[in-house]
Amino acid sequence: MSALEGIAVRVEAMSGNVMPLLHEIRHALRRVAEGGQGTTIDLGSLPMAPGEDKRIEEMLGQGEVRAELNALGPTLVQETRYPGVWFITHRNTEQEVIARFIEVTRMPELLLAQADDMRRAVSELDLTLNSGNGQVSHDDH
Amino acid sequence: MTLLDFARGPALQLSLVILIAGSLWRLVGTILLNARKDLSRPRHKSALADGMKAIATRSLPAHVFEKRIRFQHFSGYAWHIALFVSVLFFAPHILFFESVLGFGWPGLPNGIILATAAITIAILVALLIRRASHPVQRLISNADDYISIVLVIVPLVTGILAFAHVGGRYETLLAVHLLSVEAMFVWFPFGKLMHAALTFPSRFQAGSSFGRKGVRA
Amino acid sequence: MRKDQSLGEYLFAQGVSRRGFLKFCSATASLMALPPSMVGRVAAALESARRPSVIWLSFQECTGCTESLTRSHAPTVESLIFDAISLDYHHTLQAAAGFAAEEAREAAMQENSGKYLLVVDGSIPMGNPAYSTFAGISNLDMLKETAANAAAIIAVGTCAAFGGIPHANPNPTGAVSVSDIIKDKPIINVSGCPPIPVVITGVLAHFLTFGSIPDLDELGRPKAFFGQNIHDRCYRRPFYERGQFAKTFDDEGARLGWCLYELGCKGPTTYNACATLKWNEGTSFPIGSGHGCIGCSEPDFWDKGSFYRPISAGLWGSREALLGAAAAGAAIGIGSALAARSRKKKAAAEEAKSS
Amino acid sequence: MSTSPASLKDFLERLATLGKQPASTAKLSDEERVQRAGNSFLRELTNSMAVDLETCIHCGMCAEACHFYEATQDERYTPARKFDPLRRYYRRELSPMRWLFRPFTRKVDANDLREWQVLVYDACTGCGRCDMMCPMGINISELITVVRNGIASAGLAPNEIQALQDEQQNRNSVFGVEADKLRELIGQLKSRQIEIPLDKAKADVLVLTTAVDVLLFNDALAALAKIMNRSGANWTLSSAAFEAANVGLISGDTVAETGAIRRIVEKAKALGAKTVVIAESGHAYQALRWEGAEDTGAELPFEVLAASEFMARELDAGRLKLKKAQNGRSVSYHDPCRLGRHGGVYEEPRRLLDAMGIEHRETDSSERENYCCGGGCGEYVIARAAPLRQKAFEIKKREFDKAAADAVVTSCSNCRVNFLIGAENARWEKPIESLVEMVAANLAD
Repeated sequence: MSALEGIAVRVEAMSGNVMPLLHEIRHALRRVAEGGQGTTIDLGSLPMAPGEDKRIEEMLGQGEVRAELNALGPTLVQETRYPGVWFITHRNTEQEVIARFIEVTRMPELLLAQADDMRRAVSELDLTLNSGNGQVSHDDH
Repeated sequence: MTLLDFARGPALQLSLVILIAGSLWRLVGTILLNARKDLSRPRHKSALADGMKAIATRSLPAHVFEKRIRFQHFSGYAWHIALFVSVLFFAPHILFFESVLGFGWPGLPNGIILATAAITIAILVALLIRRASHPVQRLISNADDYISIVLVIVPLVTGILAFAHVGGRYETLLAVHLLSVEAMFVWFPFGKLMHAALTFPSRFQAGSSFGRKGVRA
Repeated sequence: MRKDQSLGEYLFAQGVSRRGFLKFCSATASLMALPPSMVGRVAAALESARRPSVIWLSFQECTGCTESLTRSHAPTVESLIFDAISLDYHHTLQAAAGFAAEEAREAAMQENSGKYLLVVDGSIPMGNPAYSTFAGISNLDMLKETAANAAAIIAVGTCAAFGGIPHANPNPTGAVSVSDIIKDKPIINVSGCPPIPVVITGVLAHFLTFGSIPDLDELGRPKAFFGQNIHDRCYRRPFYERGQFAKTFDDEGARLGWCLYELGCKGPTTYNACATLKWNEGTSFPIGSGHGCIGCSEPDFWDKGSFYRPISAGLWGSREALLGAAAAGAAIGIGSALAARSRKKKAAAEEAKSS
Repeated sequence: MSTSPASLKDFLERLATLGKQPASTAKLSDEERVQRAGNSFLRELTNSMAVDLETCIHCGMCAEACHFYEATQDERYTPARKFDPLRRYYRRELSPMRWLFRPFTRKVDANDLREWQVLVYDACTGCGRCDMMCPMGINISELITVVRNGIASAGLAPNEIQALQDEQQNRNSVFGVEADKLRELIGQLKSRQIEIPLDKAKADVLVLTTAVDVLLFNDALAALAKIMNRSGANWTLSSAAFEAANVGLISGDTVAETGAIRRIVEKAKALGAKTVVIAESGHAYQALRWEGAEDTGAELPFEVLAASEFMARELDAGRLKLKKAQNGRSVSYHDPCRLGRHGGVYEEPRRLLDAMGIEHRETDSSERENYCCGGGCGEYVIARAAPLRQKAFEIKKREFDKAAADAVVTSCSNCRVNFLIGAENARWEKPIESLVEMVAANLAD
């Protein structure tokens, strides 16, 4: 990027998508605050002028929560300065960005433990416990 | 060949050939008819200057007549000026002229062009309705009058649609716009649109023939 | 991955968590340009999706399309998609060659008859069959034979989709597109020179996910990627609306990033996803780099005049023709006036005689 | 001061008999009529008319300039429609695109000619007011004149006009005024101490009068004689060519028109006249001044002056001295269309009024935009057109009333006749006077 920035191309104006996006976020947030459905926005589907995505990130800022998960490469879940608005960046194992979303919700689905994973965890725990010294009786009601 | 390629290529070429050949045919064939020989002593010997002057003055408000023709006169000014602005100062049009003429000129912002085109359409539609309903105009109108006005309105409408990308794909709209302009080109030499060229000799004649009698045309 | 495994089983067997699978699905949905609300459906479909066999044929091509694909975001979701298919024949990528390779193709065709996907890049010469052959088999024969039992065909690149550069005037090899030859199979055209790699994988993902071909436009291209033109999604569009145009590649307007319409940008008549998906891992696309779109995903883009000729400019040869028209018009005018004059003269003479 | 009601009554009776005389060319088949009209169109069309015919955009604005349309709001009177037969003939036969236009242009038939007779004779005085307003600069009145000429060639001019033309062509008189009648009048005037030289062998100035002056406006002739004498010019009237009126120009018969002009030209040549002065008659001025050379095919060997032009010139040269008018009346000068718009004589009449210290109040429309009297170009002899004429006169009346001058003055006997008839019908009291008489009354001693 630094090499590109060396070229004297300045972008005078934005594509015009930034303001509508912020408005959409505001509407979505109000809906969630009133107990309604959350919203996910795929940033890959919006035409962006060079530097505009950065601008959006700056405007949304950073909030209290920052979570990183590691599944098929790292994913960063960053709460913005507006609680309930989350910035999600998926990367692959090579650290390249593969998708970016803005989620407006109490808690991004991805951070919740998944029922499947929990069931698998239970069986793993069972296995651990059963294959141990066997002293602990297990009553599974 | 897509519709747009057809519109930009052979259709454009053919329509321009018809436009130019037809216009010269009509203009030259008219002017070369026998001329009246003026033998009476002129009061003013300024036929050339008087003729040129009339070309300009017949575009001015018409003195005592004006109050009876104000609507037609000013709507005429308005739509002609708005049409010329839309045609001559829209950036893509200038590129077109550049491709034909070999030179271009600065354009106006699209917002202005959109407004002038909309004004032109509105006035032309009003004039079309007037032509169909005003007793004088209805009586003296023929098919040419209606065809010509429609052929001017249609390119404006298709132009706005193409600009705003409404009602179809851009290349289809652009092709339809070009084809509608080409239809107008083709019609031009045969119908009354020719007045765009003929009005100059016609006014000149009025200016010089009245001028030699000492009358300001 | 075993062929009888579903994709879900395969991924979980690889130790991918449900969270990871969800991440994979949302990235895939994004890839297919599906709205995020579709992630649930994608997940359900992918979990049980079976691994299809893919045969990739390359005809008159430059390998740019394959390069575009293989050099894109290496190991990524796309690579997972590729893991999820069985690429049984791709003569550029496979180790086998010659008759051995052809045997692999024939085996795959037999084993998956009616179910395999055929991917084609390059155009097919209809002139001399010897212009392009594999193991003595002409492109035309191979295409017909392979297409016969395919479930669907993906024509990758403008050459396969519309004839492309080989088809350009004067088209010495008589190059045609896949759809010019094959009429009885669903064909998905993924045009572009080259196509955007994620569009190729997006189409594969769609097939994998839904087992069907996506919605296509009238040129057979998936609407999800080709539904809108570059111009409509271009970040420089506001400059067009305001009539601010770069006039040369080094003027102030160019430096300010103004619209490139006057420099011949074909964005308004070109349907592709460049303006949103972009290239080089989403870094930029031609207009972003200051060059107009050349319209490479449209049929006959080589034959539409200079890349630098504005769309609104006419596409025609000669100003001489107009001069000729002027001369002809004037000549007819003179002729008609002379005829009219002689008619007047004759009438006057007759009148003089009779009176 | 000039016209007795009795002589006007007598004159109107002469007019009334005109329409009852059989017209000379009544027995033509429709094919012959169409053929003749076509030949006339063919002969007269010039390139400038062609340009005009090609240029008309049917905007209809000309209707708003036409007093007959304004007075009736009848759309048939739209000037551009009045030349429609010519337009159609031209498009079928002479237009550069005639081969393309012919299938889409209806042929002119005899019924068209009959229909248009009413439009171009009854409802058009050829005043040319529409010429001044056409945004395309089309010379509409010229085109309508060609239509008239075609209709006249087809033997379809209105009876009254045809009769007048027959008379001038066959007997060289108008309204029955022959040389004897003129001699009689000259004798009467002599008794009033007004000398009118008749048939001098040589003269510098040939003066033309009109039948209307001889019959109706004797004082105008007397006034002109007084002025001529005062100016000291070597002038004469000629019994062989005293008539300025040109019925051929009015009817549309160009042969008759040229014949009348030729008689004058021959006489002037014989006299060695350098100047021909025309009594107060608009169409006579137009015929000799602006058509004479063209019709006879050679530049005229003399100059042609309207009475007002002659008077203004003598005033400038100091040969004519005017005193200030004593009665303090104001006037509105009416520009006769064929002296003004079609002739270019605006300035001289006003200069004369100024010289007499007479306040002149312009009507809203004047000079090049002036409204026609309503009965010019022979329109006032057509009996059936009287109601239409009266409606058009109402426009004039409105204009004069608005200008609120004490009297109307003009310099055309036809305009005066028409105003007198209109005023009588409308019981309008405004005096309608002659410029020549006004000047003669204010000659300084």
